[in-house]
Amino acid sequence: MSAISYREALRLALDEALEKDERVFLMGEDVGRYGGTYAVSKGLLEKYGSERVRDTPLSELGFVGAGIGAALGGMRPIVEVMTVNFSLLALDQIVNTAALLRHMSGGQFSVPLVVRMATGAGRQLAAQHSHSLEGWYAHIPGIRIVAPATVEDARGMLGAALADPDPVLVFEYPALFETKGEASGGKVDIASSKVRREGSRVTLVTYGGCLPKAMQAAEQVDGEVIDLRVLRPLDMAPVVGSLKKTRRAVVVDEGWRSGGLAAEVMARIMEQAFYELDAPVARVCSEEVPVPYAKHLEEAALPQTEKIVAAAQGLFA
Amino acid sequence: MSAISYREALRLALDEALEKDERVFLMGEDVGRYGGTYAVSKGLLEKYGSERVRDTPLSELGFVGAGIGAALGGMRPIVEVMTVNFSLLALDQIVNTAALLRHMSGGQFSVPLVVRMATGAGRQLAAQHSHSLEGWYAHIPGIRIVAPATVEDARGMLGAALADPDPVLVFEYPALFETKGEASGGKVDIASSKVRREGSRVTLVTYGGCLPKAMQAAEQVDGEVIDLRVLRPLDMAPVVGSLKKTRRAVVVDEGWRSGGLAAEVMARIMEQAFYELDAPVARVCSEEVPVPYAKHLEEAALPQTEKIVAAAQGLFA
Amino acid sequence: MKVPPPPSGKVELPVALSLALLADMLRIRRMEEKCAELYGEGKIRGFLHLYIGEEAVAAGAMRALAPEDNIVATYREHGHALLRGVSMDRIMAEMYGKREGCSGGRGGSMHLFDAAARFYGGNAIVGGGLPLAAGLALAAKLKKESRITACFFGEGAVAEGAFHESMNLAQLWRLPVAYFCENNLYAMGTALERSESQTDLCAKAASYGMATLKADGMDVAAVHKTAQRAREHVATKGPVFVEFQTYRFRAHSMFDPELYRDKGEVEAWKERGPLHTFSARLKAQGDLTEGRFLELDRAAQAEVDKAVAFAEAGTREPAEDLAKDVTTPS
Amino acid sequence: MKVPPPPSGKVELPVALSLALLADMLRIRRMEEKCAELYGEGKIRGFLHLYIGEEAVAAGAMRALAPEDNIVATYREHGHALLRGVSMDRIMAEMYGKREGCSGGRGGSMHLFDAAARFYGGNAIVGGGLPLAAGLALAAKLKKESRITACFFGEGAVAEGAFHESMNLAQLWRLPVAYFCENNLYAMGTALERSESQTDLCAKAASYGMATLKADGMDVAAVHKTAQRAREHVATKGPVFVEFQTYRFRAHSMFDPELYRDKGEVEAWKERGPLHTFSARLKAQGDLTEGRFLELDRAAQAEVDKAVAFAEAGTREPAEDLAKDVTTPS
Ligand SMILES: Cc1ncc(C[n+]2csc(CCOP(=O)(O)OP(=O)(O)O)c2C)c(N)n1
Ligand SMILES: Cc1ncc(C[n+]2csc(CCOP(=O)(O)OP(=O)(O)O)c2C)c(N)n1
Ligand SMILES: [Mg+2]
Ligand SMILES: [Mg+2]
Repeated sequence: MSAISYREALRLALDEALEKDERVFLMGEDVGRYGGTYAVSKGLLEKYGSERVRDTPLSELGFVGAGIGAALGGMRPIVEVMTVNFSLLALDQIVNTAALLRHMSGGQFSVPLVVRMATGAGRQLAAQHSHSLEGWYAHIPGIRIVAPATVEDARGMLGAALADPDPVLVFEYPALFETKGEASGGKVDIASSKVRREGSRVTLVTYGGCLPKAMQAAEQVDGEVIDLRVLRPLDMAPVVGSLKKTRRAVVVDEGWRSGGLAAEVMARIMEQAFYELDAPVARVCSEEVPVPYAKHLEEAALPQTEKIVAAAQGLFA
Repeated sequence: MSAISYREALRLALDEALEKDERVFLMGEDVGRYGGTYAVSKGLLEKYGSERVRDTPLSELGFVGAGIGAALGGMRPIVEVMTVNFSLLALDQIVNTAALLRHMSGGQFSVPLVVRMATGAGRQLAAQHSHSLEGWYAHIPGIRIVAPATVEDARGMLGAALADPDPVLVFEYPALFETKGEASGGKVDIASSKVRREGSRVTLVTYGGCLPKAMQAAEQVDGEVIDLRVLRPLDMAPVVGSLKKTRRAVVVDEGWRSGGLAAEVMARIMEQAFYELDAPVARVCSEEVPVPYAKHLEEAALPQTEKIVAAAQGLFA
Repeated sequence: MKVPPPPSGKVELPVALSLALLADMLRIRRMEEKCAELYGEGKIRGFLHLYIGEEAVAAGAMRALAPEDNIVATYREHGHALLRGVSMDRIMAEMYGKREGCSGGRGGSMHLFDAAARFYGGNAIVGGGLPLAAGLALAAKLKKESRITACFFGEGAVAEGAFHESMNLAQLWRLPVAYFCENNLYAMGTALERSESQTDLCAKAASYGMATLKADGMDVAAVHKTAQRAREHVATKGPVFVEFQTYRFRAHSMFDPELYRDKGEVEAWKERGPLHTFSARLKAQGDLTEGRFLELDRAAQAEVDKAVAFAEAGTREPAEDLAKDVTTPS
Repeated sequence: MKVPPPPSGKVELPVALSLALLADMLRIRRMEEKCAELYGEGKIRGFLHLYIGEEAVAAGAMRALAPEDNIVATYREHGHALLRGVSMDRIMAEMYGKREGCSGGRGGSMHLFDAAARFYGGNAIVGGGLPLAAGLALAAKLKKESRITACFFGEGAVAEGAFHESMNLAQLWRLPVAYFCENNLYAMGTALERSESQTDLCAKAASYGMATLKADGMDVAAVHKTAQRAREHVATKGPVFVEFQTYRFRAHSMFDPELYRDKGEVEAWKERGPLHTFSARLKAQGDLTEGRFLELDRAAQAEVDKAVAFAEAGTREPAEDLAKDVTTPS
């Protein structure tokens, strides 16, 4: 098995999904002729044709809604919303239809829809193209939120998402697209958090694009790193388990600090592991500013390895 | 000074705002001829005419965006999005334009926009009409979020919002519309949390439609009740102050549990008052289900006085 | 706005069909009159949007559709659900919030659903059903199924971005979907001419290159024929937009003080009422006797009584099962 | 798609104006060529969307507008900002992320702003500027100001709900807004005919009852005259939609491998290039000499050199000031 990139893993996953199940099709802006904004779907149009790799007009609300309808109609659509920034235009369909439909109908209609989107900052794309809102989506009952941070997950989570009878939102991290790693091609679950590095002094809880930063920080502080992987429903067991050992934690999250996913992790720790704590849990999040263009300002706005190290060390002060 | 209803207070505030400043106008679906979905703007069309009390088509994205433009153009628009449920259609304009514009333009353009919307469940309106998403909005830098829970605030917060040079979202609670109280007509701030009831055993932190429930619970548990009032930026000082005395807290929030505003309050307490706590902070939120229609199920889904009492008592178990 | 003259002239339909359409309209009318009453008694709660006055649209359209077709509707969908074959018992139980309801009591008036009838709701977001319908049609097309999708919605939805995006997708991809616009002239209190710069809705639809049809929505025979043509067009050629011109006789919902229109207008439209004008025409041409009418009416009334009894006898889902059906059990 | 013949024939404009328009286009061209180079060197980062090939639209339109008018643009707005009077120095400094930039280095290429020029950005959400423009126009109307609002956007935005809602509001309320659609045939890699069921954009706009105009966007004289008519219409009668038919010569952004169109098509459109065809026509009619052209070009080049120097010499905002301007200081 040789190393491939996160981007290649995503493409492989799409290719396999289209290959395996006739009901699967991919639709979104520029997934076809353009080859995908991030070149993730490059070559798939040629292989599967324009019915199954379907370019859409700029109509996020419309084609996400159409994806829901197609799922209800027996297909297994993978809808790509280019980035989370534009998904705000489709939010009504995601929240008010996809997420609610099964419950509202008394369990009659499941929506086996997969929505993929890129998320995160770090490439100087400025305020309107740098949101990290996956934590926001994690507030909504009825949908599952996954955040592949490794090449293995980038390859495996799509298949698992397609097997889920309910809507799954897959957040992909352009910041990780060049990362290389092994992708076994085996099944991965979309239910559990995972320890990515063992350590004994402090638990670093993170997900997505911040994972490499947390891993680096862990080297310096003997950290145990937990990759949440699935943001809804949250699997806190490894976090609580780790806290029994470390008694201290830092939550690292690229969302804005107030009301980000980190807050939920802290609330759960409060509820489930309060008596394990030797110090209050700290968080390293994005500063509460729209992400600025200038490189040094963007860096200052986002979580960084040094900030994580400092926060971890602060727990011992 | 005689008691008026929360609804009357809202109307009075609109009337005064339109009276006082020519730049102010109200626009939204059915604010005019219909008299407002909740009869809040009844009579204002007749008094101020259809230019200043402007009915809009069903175009949430369009007219919220137009409100932003009108604010930039020197007006002081009050845009009514009938309910938070429909605001999802306008979210892109609120987040990607209103909230970001000032920062993105290097401080050149402030957006003095007020957006009002009704929020909350409790009237058997079922899944698509019962969201409580104000906590969600509180995640976004660049906007202020206010949640009047008293008649005084219902009257006073609009004026304060209009005086703010930046976008303010005002969440109104139909569950409170019949509440009676005094409205002095004096200025109220939109910066601080307030103690609504003193108590010594436990701090109950809440806002909006849950305030009466928390007040009732407080009677039974000797609770100190703090009304957050302003959900962004959060004023934690009274909470931390109260915790010094009570050493225990319950956060009550009608948003869904995971990732709701309650989580943020818990995270802040973790950060700012960890060493004051004699027990982990508890929360009483909505269950993680789309709000069902049937009355008994809806009641089971929402925070209730008994649940608050039980949670408070649980802190001493 | 000038109110057109009442529908008149010979009804060119087989007698059995005419009587069936009349019975359909009566069933909706009697059911909804009862709902209004029950609302007054507090047995039904939440929002309740009555279709009274507009029955000809659902009646005429539904009988033009095939059993395999998909239906998407709005919060004003009691009539559509009923005529699509959701039993009145289950509709009424739903409004009571009982587990025997067609959505298990979770949906209420605005969210009637039925998988067996391919009835996809019951959507309380104006315009929310339009993209969904496009997607259902896309699935049918991809699966080479012969079903079409019929999407009912009010003229208020035409101002929504969802309308625009859906019309374009439907026509661009030649999806087998019929957009049935129930133009009752008002969206809550907002008259069409105060919400659309172009009030000719067919002209709007035609700007997407879509085929359009128009019919008097108070004339069940006209609706039926037009819906048949629409279905034929969709099944063979591509999407279609149909404007049914109708009027609601009641308030928007049970909370509406109706400040925005005057009684005279409502009375004038009542002259065009689908039930009495159609009955009168059938009688005039000898297809209906007063006795037969009363029989149909009694049958409808009996069905209502039975439905109420069913709903009253229904059971409450235990609160412990609250979280059921948020996601699909594995 | 057939490429029309290059713009030709007599330029019916005062010589001074013609030369000014030429100079405007040259300034954009030289500035953007430099930007591409600087991007290669890593001095400019993020997304960079070049306007090269489309300069005639901004040039012709901007000189038809009045100083009091409002401008709303997209992420492909360097040219619009420059010709609206934002100095090249401040534009270049912005792309460098310097505090001397026209958005203080916070916005970058996609978010140029200038209050003094009433230049309202710089919006990277496709269609996002359209409602904003309607609102600016509404404010002007309510305040009885004579200014109009000009909103530039690409044809890709036409599929967005925001387009639909804005067109309807603008026409319904008779707002003083000009919607200037820059139809360059592609939205990233998506050709117009694969995104719109109706590719005649004026027909779409007309379905709102809005007045429409169309011009060859590669002919700066035609653009200018059309924009003048448009402004006149807006100022006196109401909103207008104008389609400028143009083409981008470069990739969508610096990341685009251009798989979706072939070189031949691009080359054919380059024959229609706004700079050389306009220069040639002016020369043919004796309004321009090669010497004068070179002079203008050198001036543009000198402006670019100066702007780069300015940007290079610019300063970095201290990271401690990160949170500045999230809200308005009181
Ligand atoms: C997106 C959205 N905005 C606002 C509302 C509130 N609302 C409910 S029904 C309605 C009027 C809809 O009118 P129309 O589409 O003509 O249908 P009708 O009620 O006349 O059948 C409004 C504004 C809503 N449900 N959804
Ligand atoms: C709402 C939204 N969806 C998607 C994108 C990504 N995107 C940026 S530019 C673009 C194409 C826009 O094409 P067009 O409107 O024709 O303008 P052009 O780039 O051709 O000038 C796309 C899809 C975006 N910025 N905003
Ligand atoms: Mg209507
Ligand atoms: Mg384009």
